[in-house]
Amino acid sequence: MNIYSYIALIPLLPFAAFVLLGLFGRKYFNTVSGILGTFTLGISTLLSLATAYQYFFVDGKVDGVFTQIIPLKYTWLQFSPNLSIDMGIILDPLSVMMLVVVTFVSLMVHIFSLGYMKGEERFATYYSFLSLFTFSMLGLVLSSNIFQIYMFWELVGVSSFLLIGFYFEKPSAVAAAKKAFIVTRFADLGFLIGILILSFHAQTLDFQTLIARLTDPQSSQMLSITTASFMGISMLTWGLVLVFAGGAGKSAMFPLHIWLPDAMEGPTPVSALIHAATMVVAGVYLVGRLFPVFVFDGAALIIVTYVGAFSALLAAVIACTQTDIKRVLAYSTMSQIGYMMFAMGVSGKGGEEGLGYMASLFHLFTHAFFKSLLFLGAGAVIHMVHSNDMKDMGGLRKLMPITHITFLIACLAIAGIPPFAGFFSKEEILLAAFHSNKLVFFVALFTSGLTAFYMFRLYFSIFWSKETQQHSEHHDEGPLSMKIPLIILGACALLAGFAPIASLVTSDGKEIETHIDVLFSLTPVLLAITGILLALSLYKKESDKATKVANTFGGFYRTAYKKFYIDELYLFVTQKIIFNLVGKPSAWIDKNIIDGMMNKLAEGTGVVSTQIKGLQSGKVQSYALYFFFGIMGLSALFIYLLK
Amino acid sequence: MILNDIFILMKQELMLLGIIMILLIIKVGKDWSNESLLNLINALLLINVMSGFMMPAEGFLFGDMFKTNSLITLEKNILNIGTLIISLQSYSWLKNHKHLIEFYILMLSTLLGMFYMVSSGNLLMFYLGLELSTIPLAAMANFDLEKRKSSEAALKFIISSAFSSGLLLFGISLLYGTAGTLSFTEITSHLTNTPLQIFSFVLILAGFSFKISVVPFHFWTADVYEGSPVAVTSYLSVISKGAVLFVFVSVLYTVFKPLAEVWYNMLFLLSVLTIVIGNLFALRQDNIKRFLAFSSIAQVGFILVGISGSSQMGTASVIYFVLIYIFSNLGAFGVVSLVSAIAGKENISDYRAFYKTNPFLSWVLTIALFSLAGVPPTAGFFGKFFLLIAGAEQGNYILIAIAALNMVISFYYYLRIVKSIFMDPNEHPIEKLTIPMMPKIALFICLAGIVVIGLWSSIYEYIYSLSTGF
Amino acid sequence: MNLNLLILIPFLTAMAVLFCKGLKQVRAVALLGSGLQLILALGLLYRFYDERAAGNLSQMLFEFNYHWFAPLNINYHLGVDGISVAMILLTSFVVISGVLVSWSMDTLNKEFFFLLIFLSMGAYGFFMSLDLFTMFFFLEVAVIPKFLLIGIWGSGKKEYSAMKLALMLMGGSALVFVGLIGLYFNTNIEGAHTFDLLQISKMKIPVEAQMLFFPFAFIGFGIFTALFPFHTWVPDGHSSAPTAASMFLAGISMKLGGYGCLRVATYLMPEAAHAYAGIIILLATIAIIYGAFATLMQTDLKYINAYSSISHCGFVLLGIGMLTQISITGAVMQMVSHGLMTALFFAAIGMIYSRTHTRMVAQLGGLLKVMPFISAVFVIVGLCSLGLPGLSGFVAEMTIFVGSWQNPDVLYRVATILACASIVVTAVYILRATGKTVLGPITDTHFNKLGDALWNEKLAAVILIVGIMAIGILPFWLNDLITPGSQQIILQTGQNIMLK
Amino acid sequence: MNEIPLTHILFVSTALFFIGMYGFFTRRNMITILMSIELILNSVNINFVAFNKYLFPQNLDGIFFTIFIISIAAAEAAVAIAIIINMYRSLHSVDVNETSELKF
Repeated sequence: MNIYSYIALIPLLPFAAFVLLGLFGRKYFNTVSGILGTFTLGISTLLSLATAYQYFFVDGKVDGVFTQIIPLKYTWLQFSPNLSIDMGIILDPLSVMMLVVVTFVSLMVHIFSLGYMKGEERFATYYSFLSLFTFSMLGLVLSSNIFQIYMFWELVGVSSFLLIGFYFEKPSAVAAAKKAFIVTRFADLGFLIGILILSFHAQTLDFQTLIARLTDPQSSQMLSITTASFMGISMLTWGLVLVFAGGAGKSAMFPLHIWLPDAMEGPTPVSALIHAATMVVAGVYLVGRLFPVFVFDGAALIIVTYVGAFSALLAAVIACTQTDIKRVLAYSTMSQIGYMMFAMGVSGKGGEEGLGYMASLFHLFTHAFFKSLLFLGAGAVIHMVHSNDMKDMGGLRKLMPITHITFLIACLAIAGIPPFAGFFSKEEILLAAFHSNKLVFFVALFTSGLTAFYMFRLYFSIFWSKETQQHSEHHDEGPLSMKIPLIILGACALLAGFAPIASLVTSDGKEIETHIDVLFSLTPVLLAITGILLALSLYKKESDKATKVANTFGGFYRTAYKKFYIDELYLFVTQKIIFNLVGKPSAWIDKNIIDGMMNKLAEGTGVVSTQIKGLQSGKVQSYALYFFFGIMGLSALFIYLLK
Repeated sequence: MILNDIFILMKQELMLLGIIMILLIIKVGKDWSNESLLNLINALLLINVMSGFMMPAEGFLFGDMFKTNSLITLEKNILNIGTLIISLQSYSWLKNHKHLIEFYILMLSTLLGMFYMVSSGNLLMFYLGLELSTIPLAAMANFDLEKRKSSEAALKFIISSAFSSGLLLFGISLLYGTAGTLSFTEITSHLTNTPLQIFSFVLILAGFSFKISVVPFHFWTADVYEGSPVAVTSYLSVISKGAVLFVFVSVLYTVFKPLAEVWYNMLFLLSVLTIVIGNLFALRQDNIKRFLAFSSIAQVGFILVGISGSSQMGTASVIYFVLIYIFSNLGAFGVVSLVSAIAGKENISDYRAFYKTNPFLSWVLTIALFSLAGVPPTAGFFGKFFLLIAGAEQGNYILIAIAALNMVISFYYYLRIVKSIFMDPNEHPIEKLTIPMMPKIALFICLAGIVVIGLWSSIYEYIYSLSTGF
Repeated sequence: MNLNLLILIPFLTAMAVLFCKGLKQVRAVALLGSGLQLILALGLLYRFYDERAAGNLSQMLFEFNYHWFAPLNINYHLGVDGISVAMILLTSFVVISGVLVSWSMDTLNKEFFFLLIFLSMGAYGFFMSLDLFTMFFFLEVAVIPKFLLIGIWGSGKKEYSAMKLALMLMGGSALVFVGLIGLYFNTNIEGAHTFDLLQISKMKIPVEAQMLFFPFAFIGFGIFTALFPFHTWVPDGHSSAPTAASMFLAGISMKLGGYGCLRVATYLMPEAAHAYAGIIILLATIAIIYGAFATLMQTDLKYINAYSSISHCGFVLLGIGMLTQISITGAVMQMVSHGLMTALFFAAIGMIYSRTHTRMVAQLGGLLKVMPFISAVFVIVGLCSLGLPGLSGFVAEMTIFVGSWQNPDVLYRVATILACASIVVTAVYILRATGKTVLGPITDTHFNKLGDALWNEKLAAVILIVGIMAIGILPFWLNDLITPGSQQIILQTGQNIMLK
Repeated sequence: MNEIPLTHILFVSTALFFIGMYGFFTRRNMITILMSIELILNSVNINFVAFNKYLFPQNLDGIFFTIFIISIAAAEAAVAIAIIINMYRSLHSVDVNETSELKF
């Protein structure tokens, strides 16, 4: 037994909670199920914090380098001597950091939900689903085997399906859940094929071995994967790009992002958990996990970079136009993950080269806090206003002081205003981009300005804008359970920037030096401030200025408001092309041609049978005649022809 | 001592003759009630069956005109059993019939004819047996005297069979002309594959084919089956057919061995034709007797497939199949004859919802039909399987494939009846029938036969061991 | 362990059912019998592991050989390897839940249970046979009860469906028959022929004969397992059948075909299997994709499951066609998994239908509110069908994919990718069906009055779910069970691609 | 000796055979049909006798056969006529074409 064996408890505790609450919760202890779920997760959180401490500061480092530790590994399914799915736990800076983020954010959401979901008939079900999700997410980040990660990947998808569709009586929620699942499923197809390709050539499914084999230019496996090619592109590129496709699906990268905004139909804390801090960053995590291999393939990394950068920009533009506050946040998430992606893409391995990798994960870390804070804040607002639409809000700052302050902190953090958390991580990303790809750098710069603008548009619309408020009769800000997470997360958003990620989570396990170059950071901060001021002027007071501005952009605004018609395009492809041109013909062919063939065969036999009934005419003389012909025929045949 | 030999070797024939004599005496004497007569006759037939199994003997009589051995004894026993079952089944019909004794005398005469035919070692003997087994049958076919259909069936039967026996005789005369002898054992050595011999063989084959309803010599079958009383139909379809098949197999394998190449190909052709035509006609029949007629034609096609195999396996599988076929077909006919005698209905559409009123009879009919179709675990499955194995022995897989696919068609029409019985709704189903004792016994015998003969492999092994004779 | 028990127990149960009076006795006897079957099957599993652990490495265990028809060398030869044990387990699970689901069968209950149990006897016999004749015998034993089950107790155009199913399956077995006969006459043991599977496997069947008879055997068995384009009996048959019969049909009898394809066609005619692999894969891929797309358009729950079965059984054939050890293991797993899953699916549909009296997706909605248990079952089985990890479908499908990928032929890989793609389509149709029926608002106010599952239905569902999860969560026992068997088959083909 | 050659006799018997055949196929009267059959049987008889006399005079197989054929033909005719009479009772005709109630 390894001293880290207890880590297995971290995912298993939520799993136990899931089983317990799912089977018996609703019937026997509906009301306390929230406490139960939160409590088990609290233990998990403590354990993961202990793990982080143990790993980062006690014994993770060997000779100044963080090494991978595999404390547990059980063979789950042995395909062949080489290939097996193992259930294992991997500990390295990446997974430990994710462990902390996931358990922490999840705990906050659990606590927040105690108040938010109070009185819900299916309270226990809700918590069991939350536990299931947490379990899957923890399993995902701890996976030591590429197939294991795929399994938890799917589980995450399903539990997010269940959570998004929690209000199952609302058709829109069901539709959104379906959409989220199917789109990510489609992306997972790429992931699966990628796994098949990589594992076939590397002859292993184990991450450690796989990475070792595919990063050693001398190994036969590396030789086989780089020489084998399909359509002129090497199998390595194919494999990595396909794996990335899976990641892009979960992380809502263009063009697979369409599910994310719709997924806001779920309960808001769920969005905070799934769509801010955990599931959506799984793609980044996946790229990070396979980063050593990605480094060996420039083409794949370039794709990662451009997809990330484009998504960041696109989402930011769309976010400026949306009026549903959760959708704004959703697009902002997509944009921020775009940041993380291209940061990965521009990174190299080791030392200064690896700045992008570190920056990406740093941003992941900080983003988790401020984005979940934003969602929870939005949740608190929605809880109060009972609407998602900005138009129904305004002037809430007096009514919800804590929400207001924490929301502001989060907005500042995401806008990249020092000393809030977002500033540091974004700074590193921009720096990394500046060093390797100027185009991406400028896109990122522009996007960060836009980010500040739309976030403050949101902020002002909710908390300022209108001064008088009608819908405030007896509501207060919500119970304590909703306020505490906001405060804790607010503190994190304020302070997370100072976390020593640079010395802990790097591409090669070694520390890298980071420094804030004031001159360099001036530009993004100024841009952000400009964005904030713009938002201030447009949205601080209720006026028609914003509408006028929108009108000046005209068609572009409408297009952005309609999310560039990507949804419609998908709808066209699926409904019109797949359903009408593939599905319907298949069903038709089956019914009429293939089945028809069988029926025709039977009918044909019947027809022949009717046709020849005249032979049996009932006349004994004709019978004798046939008899005679039979004899003559046989004789002729066998005497003359077959002799 | 020839007399001694006669008593030993011809004991089955003598037994029959004795029963016929007793019946004649009763006819001349005073009136018996029908019921007691039937009881007596069935008891006699039972004794006949049991005595058949005692003291098997082997040998020749009258030169080599008459021969017997354990296989032939077995074949006669099979026919005896079949006759007993038919007799039991026709109880309901005969109970009210005026000419009960005549019916039995005629039937037993034909049986006697078949015995002679099965035992024949000479074409003359064969011919006599054949005619003895045919002419009384025509009279039997007319036994529903007041029914026009019955007369028509009898007329068609007698005219067709006279015609066919004319051609058969013509063939025999030509064969006699080329071989100079009528004895089976001697003919073989004179067969040299000349065109005239082939021609005469075709004529003789047609004579056989007529009796066992091989396409295109089968046309009389359906009409006669439909018109005749059910007892006669079942007798025609199993006993008379079975007897001729026994002879046919042994004649082909022994007498016409030198012509094997010719008859092998002929059988190939005829079996395919028979199966296909039989199936196609059976598909759309509504009268159940007519339907069974065509289905039995298709069955004969399968038997021909089996015959086209090698001698031992072919013989064994044909005899085995005939045995199974007797039980299966009589199971079906037993139900049909009950329904016909009591309810007077003979159409498949009348059988709709039969299960609601008569579950036992429905199950018997269903199992019998499954056995005919060749569904395990009934014996019919084993019978057909072995026939086709025998047929495949020569490597003629095309034949096997055709036969196997035709089994699917045959499934359709058998299942169609099952469907009527179990699934179709009917406003006026056949009322609940009270089954008299004897038909019930017959049905149970059939059921037992259908189940046991297949699963109990010793029966097949016994037949197989006897079949080495050729 | 005497394997004859597994035939004897169902037989005695079936006979006992015939002598029972009234529904209560009948179902009690049937439940007892099927419970005994389950115990026997589990015991067999235990004893099997025991023997293997004790170092008994012979290919087949618990052999029983009786010379049945000596002149033809036909033996009643039973024996099991891991693959058979897996299939037997599957059968026993489906049988007991089928009996439970038909607990309140009101018309002709005696006959119904008789036929059900009789059918299960055929299935057990088939999976245990080591003699081609015995195998064929049991194969056909398992066909005809289905005709009656569908025709008598079915719904909709039941007669048509029953007839179609019976004829197509009989057509399949006719083809199988030709294949078997062909094999038989190409064997040679001191001048005699044999049907014995193990003996044939040790012999060299001439390649020309293999090439001739492989298609017969494979297509014949393939019809049972919905090989394209001979799958058309599946939708009609399944949708017309009563619940338990659907479960048996999809859960057991479709597996007869897959098992036959593997055990008879591929194992005994390895060279031909290699030669025809491309065609098999082509047909399997078409079945997978086309079945999935055809499912998209269905509006009747039973049709949805029937068409999805075509797609899922395509995976079995794909796995067999790929001819790698992993893919064959996967094919067997898929058989087990699909058997459990589809039986559960039909059970759930039956439960819904018996309450709402409709199976049309459009007329259903919001059932989760009124019948949470049944709806949860429905969701679970849907998730299993679309390959959720933790449930059996995932394990089986992934094993097939990984195994298929081991075959380095580019076209085969394209087939694999297409097969992978079908799981997306699966997700679409499963979620459409689930989203409409179980979730969403209640469409019909009558539904509010409906009750949830009864104890027997719950038990049936739980038994199957336990099976599904036992494979989904702990797949290694099944994998260890099957792998030696599939290894044997691959060794037979002699061209193990993994070893190249 | 001016013996008639075998072929002449065979010619006569063959002619008889086909005349009988023709009659069988074309006559409508049942009695005539029976007579046609008698013609066929007689041609067979001639065959047997001729073969016996010319080719195999050492045995009397053919002659015996002929005697049996004659007697059986009589029996056959008797039964057939009885049936025809019975038929006539219901049909009031001896036209064979009217006996086609059973068909298809």
